[in-house]
Amino acid sequence: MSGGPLAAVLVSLVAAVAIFVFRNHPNLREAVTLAAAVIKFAIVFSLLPTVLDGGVVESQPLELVPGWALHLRADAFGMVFALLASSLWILTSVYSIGYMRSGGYTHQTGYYASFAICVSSAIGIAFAANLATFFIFYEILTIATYPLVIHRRNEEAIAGGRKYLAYTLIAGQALLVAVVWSASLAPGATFQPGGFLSGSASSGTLQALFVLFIIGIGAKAAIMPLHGWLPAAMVAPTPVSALLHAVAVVKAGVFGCVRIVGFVFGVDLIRELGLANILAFAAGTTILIASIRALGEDHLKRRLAYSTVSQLSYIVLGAALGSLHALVGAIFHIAAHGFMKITLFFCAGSIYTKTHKEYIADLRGLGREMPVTFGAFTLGALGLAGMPLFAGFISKWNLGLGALEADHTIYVGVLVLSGLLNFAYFFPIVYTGFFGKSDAPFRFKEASVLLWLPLAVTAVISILLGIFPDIGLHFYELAWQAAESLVAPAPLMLAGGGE
Amino acid sequence: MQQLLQRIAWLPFVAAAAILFYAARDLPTMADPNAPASTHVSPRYIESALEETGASNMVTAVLADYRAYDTLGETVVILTAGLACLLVLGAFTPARSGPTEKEAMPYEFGSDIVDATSRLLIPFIILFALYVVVHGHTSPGGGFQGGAICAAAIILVRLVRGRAPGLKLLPTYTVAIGSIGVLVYTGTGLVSLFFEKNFLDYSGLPLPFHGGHLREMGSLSVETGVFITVTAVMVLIFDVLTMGSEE
Amino acid sequence: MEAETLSVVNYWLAASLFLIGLYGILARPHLVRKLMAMNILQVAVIVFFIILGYKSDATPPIVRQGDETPIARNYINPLPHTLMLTAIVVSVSTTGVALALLIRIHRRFGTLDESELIEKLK
Amino acid sequence: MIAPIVTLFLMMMVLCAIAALQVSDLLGAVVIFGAFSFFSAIFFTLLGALDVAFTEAAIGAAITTVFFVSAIYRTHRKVT
Amino acid sequence: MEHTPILIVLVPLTSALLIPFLAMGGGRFARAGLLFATAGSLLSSILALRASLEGEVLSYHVGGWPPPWGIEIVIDPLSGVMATLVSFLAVLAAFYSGPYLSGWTARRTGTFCSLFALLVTGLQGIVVTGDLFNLYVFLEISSISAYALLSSGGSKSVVAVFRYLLIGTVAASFYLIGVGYLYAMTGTLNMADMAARLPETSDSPVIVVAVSFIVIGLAIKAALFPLHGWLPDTYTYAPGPVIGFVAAVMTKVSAYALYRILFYVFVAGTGPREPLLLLGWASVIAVVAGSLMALAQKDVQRMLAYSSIGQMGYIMLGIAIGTPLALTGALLHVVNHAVMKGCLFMVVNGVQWRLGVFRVRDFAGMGRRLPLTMAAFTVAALSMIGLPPTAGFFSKYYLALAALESGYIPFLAALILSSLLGAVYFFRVLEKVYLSPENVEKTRDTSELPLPMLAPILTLAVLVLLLGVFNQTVVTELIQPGLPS
Repeated sequence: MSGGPLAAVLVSLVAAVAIFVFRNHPNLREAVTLAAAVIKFAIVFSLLPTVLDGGVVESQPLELVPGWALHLRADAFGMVFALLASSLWILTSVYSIGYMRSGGYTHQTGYYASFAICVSSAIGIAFAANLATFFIFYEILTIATYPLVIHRRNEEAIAGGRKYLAYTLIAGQALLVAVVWSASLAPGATFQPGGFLSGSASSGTLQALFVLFIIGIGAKAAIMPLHGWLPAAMVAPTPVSALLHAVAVVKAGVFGCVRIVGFVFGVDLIRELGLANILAFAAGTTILIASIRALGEDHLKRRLAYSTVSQLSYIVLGAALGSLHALVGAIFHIAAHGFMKITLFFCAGSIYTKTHKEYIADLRGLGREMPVTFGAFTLGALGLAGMPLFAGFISKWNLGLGALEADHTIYVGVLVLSGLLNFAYFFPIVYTGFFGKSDAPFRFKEASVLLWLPLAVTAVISILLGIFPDIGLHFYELAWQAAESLVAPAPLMLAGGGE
Repeated sequence: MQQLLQRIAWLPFVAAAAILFYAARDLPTMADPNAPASTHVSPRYIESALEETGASNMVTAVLADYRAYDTLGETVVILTAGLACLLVLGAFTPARSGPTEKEAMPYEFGSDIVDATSRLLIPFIILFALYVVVHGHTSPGGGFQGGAICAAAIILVRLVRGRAPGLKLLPTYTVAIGSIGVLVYTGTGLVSLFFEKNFLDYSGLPLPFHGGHLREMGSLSVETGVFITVTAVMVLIFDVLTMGSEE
Repeated sequence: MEAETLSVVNYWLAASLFLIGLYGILARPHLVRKLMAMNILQVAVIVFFIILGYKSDATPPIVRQGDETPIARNYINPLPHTLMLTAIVVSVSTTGVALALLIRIHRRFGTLDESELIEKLK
Repeated sequence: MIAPIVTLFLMMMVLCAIAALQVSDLLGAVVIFGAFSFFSAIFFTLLGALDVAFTEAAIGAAITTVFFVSAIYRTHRKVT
Repeated sequence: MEHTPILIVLVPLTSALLIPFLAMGGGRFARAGLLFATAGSLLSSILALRASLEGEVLSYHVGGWPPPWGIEIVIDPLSGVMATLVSFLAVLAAFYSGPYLSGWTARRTGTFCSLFALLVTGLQGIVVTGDLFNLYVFLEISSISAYALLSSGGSKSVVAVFRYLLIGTVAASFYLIGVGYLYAMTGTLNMADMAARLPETSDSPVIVVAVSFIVIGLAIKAALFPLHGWLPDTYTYAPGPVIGFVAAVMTKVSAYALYRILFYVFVAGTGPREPLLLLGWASVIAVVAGSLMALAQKDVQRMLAYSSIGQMGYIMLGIAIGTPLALTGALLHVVNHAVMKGCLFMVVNGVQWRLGVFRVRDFAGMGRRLPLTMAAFTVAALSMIGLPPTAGFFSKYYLALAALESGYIPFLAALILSSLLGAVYFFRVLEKVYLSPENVEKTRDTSELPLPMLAPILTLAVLVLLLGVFNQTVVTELIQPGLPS
């Protein structure tokens, strides 16, 4: 079974080659994509029982340079991300096929192949057992995403692509330095719960190192002020935006952030170095400012992009707070946000495919024509705002508890305020959609089934995750497991109902 | 940028000057018989050259035997230069506006006296060249000097009589001759390789001699190679420089 | 004492030759002149090596008739001489190639002056 | 003691070198350059480097000069 | 088999001598001779390398004279690797030059092939020799043949090469003077012998001067900023079949010679490494300046030339830091850079050969016309930027780690900055290649390159990836055995 993680990574790489081979047979090509997605999910899912039992699945380390091994290991935390990426790949593939066909896009082979490589590297990031492996897949992800961002090949796309590359490559170099540095401080640089850097260097060095890490990770995680590329990358086709925002790229960033905080430095060390407060402050600021920026955006996808920036910082905030519940909330939010945000992007994509409308003001009355789409959108939006019974609530609740646990009551306020802002920027969309006056005669014209089915599924899952957080993929349990490995669960004051 | 660079170009110059003058004082005093250069390595050349290589001219002994590999490289440098000139100017066809062949060769004297004198001189010069080669082992001289002199003689012919017509293919043959010279050199070395000695180890040559005498024959053979190459290539370069080869 | 001063003077003169060559290459505008400077530079190196090889009260490195057991003290060091033969040959080879290049340049651009050449290359 | 004579010839070489680089006529410069080679050959002889002197005379003084002259004829002897 | 060390040099040499005769039978024979020359050299290099990896340094005494009296050829793992690298690229370049030469007359082809074989001879001679003066002789062989080959690219190239010739000769003279100083102080020319005798005189300023001269001389040859002046023009106007080889190995061989002399003669002999830091700062400037200049170029070939200057800085940086890790990085980068730069230059010249264009904007839409060629270009470019898992990443990793561990943070910063600049100038081309519409007139033949050109390009591109993935093997099996103990 030890080949599991490796197989999970390789499936989509092989698929990428197959996609290229079948470039002249669209149906075969897309069948390969779907098949690979299903197989990958099956492989990842088959690892789940072991991990739930508290075990890990490791592959044989392949040493690239001394002290720099390619080493895959599926632990609870990695499983959250891997499950998210592989399950969403299936849905996104279905959706992509519908989207690309109805949109009449060119370069589809390159699209599917890059997509497969992206997912491959996302799984690689999830299962990376050490910084070296993490870095390699992180860089592959950077490059593989580039063709997707510039998929439309027009001026705007190329400009967006440049911006994307500028941010991510610079960050990649910072990350490289950080990785090399930590490898020289602690040979092997293997992730371990509680961190491995503690005591290996002076606090000044560690602080500098952490800053490098945050620059490296922060660009993908879109922590302000490193978020600039994300709205610019909205020129990409919608399934790509969905991938960028919900599945792979930004999630790789925040995933990395939690990895760095929890498994490289350790929450205690971060707090000792006085970095936790700074990071939490940055995250809190990002949450609020991005929400406010979202309010000002008229372009639907760009508003969603700022919403992503804001939501991602929940996860960073959780990592920075470093208490048990905060971590649970953060880790669970990786999955929860994935499902909810992808719903929203799918909706935006369906609307665009059907009507070619991109601005919120133009959506008047569309909700009546596309009830499924707008219904799903509403569910996703409510979830992101943190309504009880939705997935977003569970993560927020835990984050709030975590903030109290860590004696940072102010962040509870930030969370509440952000929830309100979420309502403020999502509500107009829903309202315009359902109640705006439309000149066109009313008639039911939902987009093709390949488009609306996936988004309906993800919307339903976001609700299910809110009610039964452990349903199917055991995200909540995994999150607890991961968080408990990072923070000793002993003084469980709030859960214990004590003082 | 270009100007800036040209201004900076003085810096290495001044630096080199400072370093050169500074270091001179710490070099071993000139003519000091106890300087490292005179006490290490070189004594063996002086004291055993005659016995080991059979050459009383130690320079030749070092050149053609102890460090014969260097000399091989040196001969190859010459051949390379010949080929290089050929490649650089070989593709050249006289432009219509360029000088005609007559103008290009203004020193074709055509004077009877010069002609007669040179006719008288040239056999002796060539003879002298051969003498220099053969006697390189006992007196100053050797393949390079002999080759240069021989080349000078042939160049003299060229100068006096102009280049003979119909020698269009000349550079090809000169290059071939030059290659033969180096081939003689390498061949000598390869023969000893064939007889299970190291490359250029003349003691492996299948000749009825022994010890220093055998090695002397070996060096003579390579000196002949050097002579051929130097002669051919010097003439070649001269030809190419004065005419260009028509192609 | 005097021998030492003279020795330093000789080294300095060799160094001057080297520097003159370097100066010519860097500063003289005509390409043929640069080439001559290059030759001077190489001769400077040769001079330097020959000075290194010299020994006072020693004869040129050719075994005298009847001297069956030559002693190192009595003969000038032959090694630098050998090396410099190579250097001379290298220098003439380089010159030959350089002149061939010059002729090509002159064919094409009609000048061998550096500044004019830069002008024409633009 | 030949040392002062050696130094003298070395000085001559330096002078010739400067002259060769400064004289305005190119052919003149080549001739001076030939003289430079000639002086260096004598210099080598004085220092007992007979082979080097021989080679310098044959190759440096004679053949290099011929090369220079023929190249200058092929181009032109413009004054710079 | 005991003679393989000399065969590395002798095979191309003898072939070069025979090629003029072969050419009399036609250009094809000359080309076959060149292939034989390079392949033979490659074969003997591999044999010698294998022998040296078995733990014993092969020392071949030419002429049967033991060093320091005779000349010694040394094959240790380091020179074995270099010789293999040089001859491997030579084989590829020999294949690559085929289509170029097909239009030439037999005589010119013969001259060209002969000089090419002599260039290989010269470089191999430098690589394997254990004697300081012998190195100079072979340096001149390689230089003179390179002058001739590089100047066959048109009238602009002749002017550039003339400057190269002057500067190169100055460099060689600097080197020779340095060797003269060393000889004056030690009386020997053999590297190992000199390393043994240097400690006696290590306090003398003459040694410092000697080192400076040798370093300056070889740094000019290796085009280390600010001594790189000859390189951009020479590379830009150089003819296609030559530049892929010259750009890939020539500067590298000089860097190798510098490394060998510094670490096997001086450091082994006298110890201190601190003066090397000066070289380090020069390299830092080289790395940054080379990348910046590359950024400013409109001509792809010139851009690659400047990028070479920056990359040579990487190698020198490793040499300057001088820890085993840094040297590993430097030597790995020598190999990597040779492979990827060779690939890039071959691609660019292939495009030029096929379509007659060089400027960045002319590369528009090339991804559709020459898909395989451009795929190779992309791989090599990513490697130049230093993205995993390509080869370029790993050498950068070693260098970065070494800079960190030795505490030279500015060096690290320069490496990172240069990677980023590299990303900018390569993506500028890649964007054109893949994203812009084609703008070359339709009449041109726009099919893929012919096989003799395509095969070397693809081989190198695949090698870039292989060197990346299996660099662990390369480092432990080939490079680390060659480090100075």
